[in-house]
Amino acid sequence: MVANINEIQSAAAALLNEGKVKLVLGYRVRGNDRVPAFVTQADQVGCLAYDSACTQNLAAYLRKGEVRSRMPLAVVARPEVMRSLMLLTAESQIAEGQVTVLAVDEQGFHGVLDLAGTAKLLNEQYARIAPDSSLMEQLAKIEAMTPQERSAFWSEQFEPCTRCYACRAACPGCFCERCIVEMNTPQWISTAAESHGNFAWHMIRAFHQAGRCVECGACQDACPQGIPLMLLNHFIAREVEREFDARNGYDPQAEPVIGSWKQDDKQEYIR
Amino acid sequence: MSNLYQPTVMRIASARDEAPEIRTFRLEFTDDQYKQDFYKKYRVGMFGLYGLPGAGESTFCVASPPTRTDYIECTFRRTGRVTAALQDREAGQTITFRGPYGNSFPIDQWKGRNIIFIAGGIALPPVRSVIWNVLDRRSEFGKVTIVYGARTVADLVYKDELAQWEAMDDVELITTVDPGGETADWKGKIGFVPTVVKDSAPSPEDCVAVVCGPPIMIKFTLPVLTDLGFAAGDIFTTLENRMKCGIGKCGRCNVGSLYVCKDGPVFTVEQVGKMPQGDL
Amino acid sequence: MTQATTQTETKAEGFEPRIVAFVCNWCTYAGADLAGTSRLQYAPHVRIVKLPCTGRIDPLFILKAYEGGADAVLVSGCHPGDCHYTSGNYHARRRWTIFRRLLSLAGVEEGRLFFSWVSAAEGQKFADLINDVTAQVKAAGPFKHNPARRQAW
Amino acid sequence: MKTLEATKLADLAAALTAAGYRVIAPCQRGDQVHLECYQAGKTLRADVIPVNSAKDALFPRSEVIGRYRFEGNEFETVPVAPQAGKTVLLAVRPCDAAALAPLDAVFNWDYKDEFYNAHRDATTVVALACTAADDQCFCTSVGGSPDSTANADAVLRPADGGKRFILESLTDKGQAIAAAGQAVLTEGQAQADPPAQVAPAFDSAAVTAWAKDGFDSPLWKELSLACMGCGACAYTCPTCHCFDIQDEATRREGVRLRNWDACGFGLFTKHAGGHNPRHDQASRWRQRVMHKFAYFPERFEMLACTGCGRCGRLCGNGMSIREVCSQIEQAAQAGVK
Repeated sequence: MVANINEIQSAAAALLNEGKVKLVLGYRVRGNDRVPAFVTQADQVGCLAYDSACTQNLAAYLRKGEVRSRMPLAVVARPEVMRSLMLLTAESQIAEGQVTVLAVDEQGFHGVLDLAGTAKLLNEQYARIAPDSSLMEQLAKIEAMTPQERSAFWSEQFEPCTRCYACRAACPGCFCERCIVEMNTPQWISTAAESHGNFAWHMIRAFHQAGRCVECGACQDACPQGIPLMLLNHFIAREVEREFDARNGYDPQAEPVIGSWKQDDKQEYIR
Repeated sequence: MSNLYQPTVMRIASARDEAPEIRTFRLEFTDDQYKQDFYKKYRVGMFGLYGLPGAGESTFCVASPPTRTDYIECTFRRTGRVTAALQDREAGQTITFRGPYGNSFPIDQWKGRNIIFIAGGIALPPVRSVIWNVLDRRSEFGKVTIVYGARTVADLVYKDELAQWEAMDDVELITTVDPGGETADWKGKIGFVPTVVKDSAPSPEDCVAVVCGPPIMIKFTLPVLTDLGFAAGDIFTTLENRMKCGIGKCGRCNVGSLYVCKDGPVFTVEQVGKMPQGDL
Repeated sequence: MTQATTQTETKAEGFEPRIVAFVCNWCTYAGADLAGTSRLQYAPHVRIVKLPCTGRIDPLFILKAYEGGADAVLVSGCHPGDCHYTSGNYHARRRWTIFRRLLSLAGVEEGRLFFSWVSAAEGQKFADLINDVTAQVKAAGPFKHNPARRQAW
Repeated sequence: MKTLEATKLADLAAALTAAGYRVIAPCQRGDQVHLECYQAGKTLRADVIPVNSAKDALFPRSEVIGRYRFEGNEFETVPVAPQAGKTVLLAVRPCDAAALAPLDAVFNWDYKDEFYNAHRDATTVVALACTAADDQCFCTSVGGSPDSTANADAVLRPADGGKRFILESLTDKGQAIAAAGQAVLTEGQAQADPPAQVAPAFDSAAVTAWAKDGFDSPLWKELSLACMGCGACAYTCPTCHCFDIQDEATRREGVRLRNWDACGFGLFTKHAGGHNPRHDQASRWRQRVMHKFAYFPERFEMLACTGCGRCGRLCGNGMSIREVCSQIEQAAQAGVK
């Protein structure tokens, strides 16, 4: 548990007492697990906890009707979650005044911020979040494979997918009212848990993360089948930065990466 | 044991447009065995799954009565992938069918009693099969009253049959359209179905009511019938839950412990009242 | 020499590739038309799917082509600045840039996915492009490791 | 008595494979253990409860239930028969075996489902008695036990401190397994290890009783707040059996598929016309719990939960049946409606 957990609790209590928020979204301890906590009364703040095991991205709740109806609310947010909030602001899913941030990281609590303040903190303190080095190593290994090997590698990874869409449900960036996989006139992506449907689903899910993924890891944690989604996500984020010099979730006014353009975007591969 | 999901192939004998986006198919069996099995089981109120390979299956009632044994009919609105694909089929082409499934209106128990049919919009088809079944056995029943309403004159379905019922001496037909939905030559009533039922004040004396329509119509018609003195056990309706299998497996139509596809779709208002209302 | 040998080995006898081309109506399709009316010879392996604009070419279309067994996909539209709808091709270019990299990671290598700008005046460029793409795909052989391919039901 | 050295579980799988069985067993996959088809070289893990349940073998996540061909505007339907090969569920937990009862019930209560029954008839269940349980296990709260042999054709009981298993055949199908695996089994004596201690987590009768009048309880909103509406719990649940039917076709031919579906999905009950009876996650979560503890028992006189604990183990948001039922029991005791 972070050392100044009391400060998170008292900040949450103050927000609730002053009527600034109707709900505090945070974490609580349950056995060996950390699970989301929905605190609506100042006298319940004692359950709020935070440590490095709190990996869920609570920003994903902001598209749930039952949670949105309790805005304004406060979210206990580590840097990745703050980035999700910036992204949701840029994508017009939330606005200043609806969400207050209780900023945390592994060192502890860093104060109560509005969305503008969160943007400032992110860019000053967390401008560079180093990606997991083992992820980069694995990716390098895959990229060194032949196309045949890469194809076989991913077929094996996608094989156990049951299409429960837990990856989508856990992701704050997946805020579409109706997902492309549920569009049926025509049915673009097979809903059957078979090789071609699974491949199409994972390609399109990853592609739709271009400009959105903040690499919080919630999708991979949520996947019951252990599919290494973060390899795809990290790859996409890396390419987006390399090609368009864009890093997702740092600018609440950013234009969407896919959906905007520059005249001098690279095109060396186009004949 | 055989494949329950294997449909039979039906030929479209004729197709006609009833109203904007609403179409009726008259279907002939291409498999005699299936036809025989169908008529052994079929009673009014039952439904089937109509489909087109490549598009899927949709659930609608069988809109023709079991007293018509040369064909079955279905009437449906274009709302999604399957209904659109089905509506694009023409006479002479084929579609698939599985059924009949579900329970039925207990019309044998209604012998000698008066019956009032109340329907709104696209919900006339499930009622129509009962109406024709009753009319085909006219002498067994008492007074027959039909109240049918739609938003506009154009939205009324089975216009020819409305004229036939109108012309029958032993049937009282009341048609109505919502205010603003009338045309210059409209001769029926203008007003919402619940109001029209209230104004016509049918007697609950030895009478059963069959009510089918959009939820909003049902919601406002039931209190009218109750006020008139109809018992909840004498008012029948059908539930139109979403279904996939039609045979009590897929779990989609569950309301409480009921499978609407097996225990329904026909329920009395008394039965509906005991269901968890939030799941309807 | 080694590379040449491998290519001959993987290349099926009498292999006629199936190539799906998604093109825009205003430039590349007109360019293809010009190639035709100018009686330019080009390989017959390309099945053209015409769309109003490259902006309409969803990555799903590309996946669908591979799903159906395409050996390669070609996507082509108006040169930058020439889009009939002002910016459709700029939008498309961003998508392609990412999506082709993703497909490459998944096992769809460069020689299975081609992009080009062909204007209405470039009948010759279109013919050359098709000939070159066809030759490359022929040399590469059937797309046996196509990860998107629909398996038999 | 027939015994099997603990290290020889994979050898038994190999022997059964050689005898023509499709062997579904707990296999190591990355850092997880999945129930999947055994192949030479795979590591078997009897010490971990697999991520997925045994239902996959009887009710596959996608199954062809219809076929057709197109000729211009016309089509022709093609009969399909279930593709059910001789299968053994090797070393599945008693909670997975117990789940066959509710599956049998729903797939046979009225119409008999040919596909499920074909798989069921072709399947032999070799259960593995549990000698250890984790904090999510709750079989004893829903009428099961860690050494239950319900629905099993044979049972492997860990013995001599985990050094070997005792194989007990309970049916003819189970005898056939013992015969097919004869080469790797030995005849001898062994002392069965005591079954796992699974402390009761809640009283399911109290939950069922509360649920009878609990439909309109405001508690559901609170209990379901953390649910994000994915289908992971339903898809790994050994008893969840809801499905969807979808067509997949090219211009020439196609199939009708039965795919898993889940009541937790927003589109599950949504009508084509737009009306959705279960319009929020609270009503969908309520359906999940009520179906298992109220509706299913009312209809089939058994619970649709076997206490495997998978939902609690995998849900990062803590939406576990175990915890929710405990909360319901507490509410019932406190007189909360």
